[in-house]
Amino acid sequence: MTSNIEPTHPEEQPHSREQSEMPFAIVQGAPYMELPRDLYIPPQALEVFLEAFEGPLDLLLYLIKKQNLDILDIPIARITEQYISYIDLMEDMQLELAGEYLVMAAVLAEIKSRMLLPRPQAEEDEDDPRAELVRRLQEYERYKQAAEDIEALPRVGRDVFATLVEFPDRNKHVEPPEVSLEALLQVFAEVLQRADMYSHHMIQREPLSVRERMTIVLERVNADDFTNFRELFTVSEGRGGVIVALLAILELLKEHLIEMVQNEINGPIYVKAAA
Amino acid sequence: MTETELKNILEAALLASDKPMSVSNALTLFKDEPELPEREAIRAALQSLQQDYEGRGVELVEVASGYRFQVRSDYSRWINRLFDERPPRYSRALLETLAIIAYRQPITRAEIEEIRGVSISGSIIKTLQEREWIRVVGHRDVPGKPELLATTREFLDYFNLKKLSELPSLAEIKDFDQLNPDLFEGLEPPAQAGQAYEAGAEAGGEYEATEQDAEDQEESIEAREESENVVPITG
Amino acid sequence: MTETELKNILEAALLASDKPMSVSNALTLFKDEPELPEREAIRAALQSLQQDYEGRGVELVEVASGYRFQVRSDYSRWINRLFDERPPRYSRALLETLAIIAYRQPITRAEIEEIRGVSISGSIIKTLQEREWIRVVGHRDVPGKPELLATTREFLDYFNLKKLSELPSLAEIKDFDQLNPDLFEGLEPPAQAGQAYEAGAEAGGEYEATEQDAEDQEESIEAREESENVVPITG
Repeated sequence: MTSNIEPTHPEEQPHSREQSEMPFAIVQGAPYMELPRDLYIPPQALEVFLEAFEGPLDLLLYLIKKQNLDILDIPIARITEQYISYIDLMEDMQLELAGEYLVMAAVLAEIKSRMLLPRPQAEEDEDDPRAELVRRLQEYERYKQAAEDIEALPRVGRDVFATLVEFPDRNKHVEPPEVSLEALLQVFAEVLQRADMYSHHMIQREPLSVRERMTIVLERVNADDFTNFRELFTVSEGRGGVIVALLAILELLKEHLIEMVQNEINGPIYVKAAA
Repeated sequence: MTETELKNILEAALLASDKPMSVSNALTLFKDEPELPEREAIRAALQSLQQDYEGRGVELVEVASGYRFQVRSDYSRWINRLFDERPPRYSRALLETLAIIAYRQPITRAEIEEIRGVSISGSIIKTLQEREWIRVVGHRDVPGKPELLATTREFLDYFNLKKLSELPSLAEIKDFDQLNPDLFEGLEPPAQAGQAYEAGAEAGGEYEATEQDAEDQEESIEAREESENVVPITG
Repeated sequence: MTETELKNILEAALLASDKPMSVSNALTLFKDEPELPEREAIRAALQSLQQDYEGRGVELVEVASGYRFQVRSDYSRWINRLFDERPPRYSRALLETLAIIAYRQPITRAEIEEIRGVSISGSIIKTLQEREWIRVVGHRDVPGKPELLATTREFLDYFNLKKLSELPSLAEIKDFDQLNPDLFEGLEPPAQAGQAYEAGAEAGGEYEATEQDAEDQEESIEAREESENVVPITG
């Protein structure tokens, strides 16, 4: 049932490059389009050889194609022995072998032993022990082909060149980030909480209007000239506005941000920013 | 804005841009204008540009993520000489992984490994993601919630494709039922495929498509349908 | 090689190249040809191309190191939109600093640092000043005369406030965790400002987001437009 090809026998003319247009391996810069014709592989090339395969399915496909066998009808015993010879050889060379190769060897051995068992004629099709392996091989082969098809597609930078025209007026201006008031307040709420946690001098709950007025007063006064105290009030703001202004001025005085002078009793009061 | 102006702006934008421009992208050019041009007007202008460039050195083509001007392939031989840098070569492992994702998306890494029969190095997935050719579109609803990978529009752009269904069609899976029972006579060409074996998880389990947008899904369905035309799935 | 071919090759090369091309550069394109085109033929082809592109979106100009296609300056307003970058976001430290200045003005940097519990980088103050949201209104009369910072009218304008006292009170802020929407009822504009913030962030990187589907993009363009009508940006 098997026609085992001895590993050291030269093979018939290999079925040339049916499986791949790509160089099989590159050894010292020289592409190898075919594998060595027999299983004798110089030790230094064996590693390259192993790397040339994308796993056990790839190696199996190679063995099948090389002998022009039909994938649907693999002479399992023969292929198994060839496969195992390769694996043994790689192990003899103490090359690190991916575990998947050994798993496949076991799978093949199992199929081979099941093939040897007698089966009732009727169940032959469904029960062919090779079915799953054949399915996987075909499945792998179609994607291997697809990879080659994709490799052959026109590609940007190799076959397709896009245009890139100069744009001298390009302005590098970047819009400043946008901020929502909500985000600002949210952040502030968290600051307050944090401040509460590790600070005992709480932020005083001063009405904002006083703070704002402090800023306005500071904007009005300067360190060189005196500003009339009266000018810091706007009567039209009413009583509330006047009080806020006064509080702001007192607060600024307290913080030594402004100075106040009155040259004579009941005379005009002047304000200037602290130097 | 006159038609000519619109056309000129689009022409300049397409020629100056380093990526394809969709009609929506084109609209953003006009976002400071009192009124946006109609999408129809933009389409018409693009068509008119396409005609203008017939027989010229470059052509306006549509790829997955929009329109781009590119050197007419008749002339790429000469243009190639402009660039010293050789385009990168990709390993077989990377291309096979990419092919499986392209044709079987969305798919998990474990499913790819099952098809290839070997484990996939993390660097391959990483390279594919860095090139923006693949992305995670969800998680399969199985233990461990593995990531589901799919190709992107950038992948299609890079390979000059408009949609997934433009990929070369997958080879047939031959019918094992037709297998010649005589193991030693099995060299004649296999009969036509009647029934194929179920292609793994192609018809696939459930998955949660968290990010994938509608159009992409449509594309992958198209691709799947096409592959289904070739490979009847039983199962 | 026909004149048209020569012209098309030059057109393709000029459009695909990222640097200007001299007549000598152009000659190298043909170095594998049986015979080189005459320099005169190349010049004539370039001139003819220049004429072809008159009144178009791009123009062929001669600069110091050769010829190049460039976007006609009439259209730079639109083409600039192509390169709009998504505005960066302000750091949390910056927002905190701004909020503290708003509520505690006039205030020195040291005082802000005391409240925040961490030091403030100079770049934050600088950014806020450049944005014209804060300014120096005086100096505190302590050793070192530190600057007193306060918010500006531009700050109020940006956040659509008439005066500072329209900001929620500290007591209200304390409960801000619950994010009581009533808080904003009295402050009509800020709610919209919030919208603008989000819309802006989304619309920002449109041209980058090639995978975003078309409708989304259209919407975000509209959103941005709307937000721009509502919120005057004075930055």
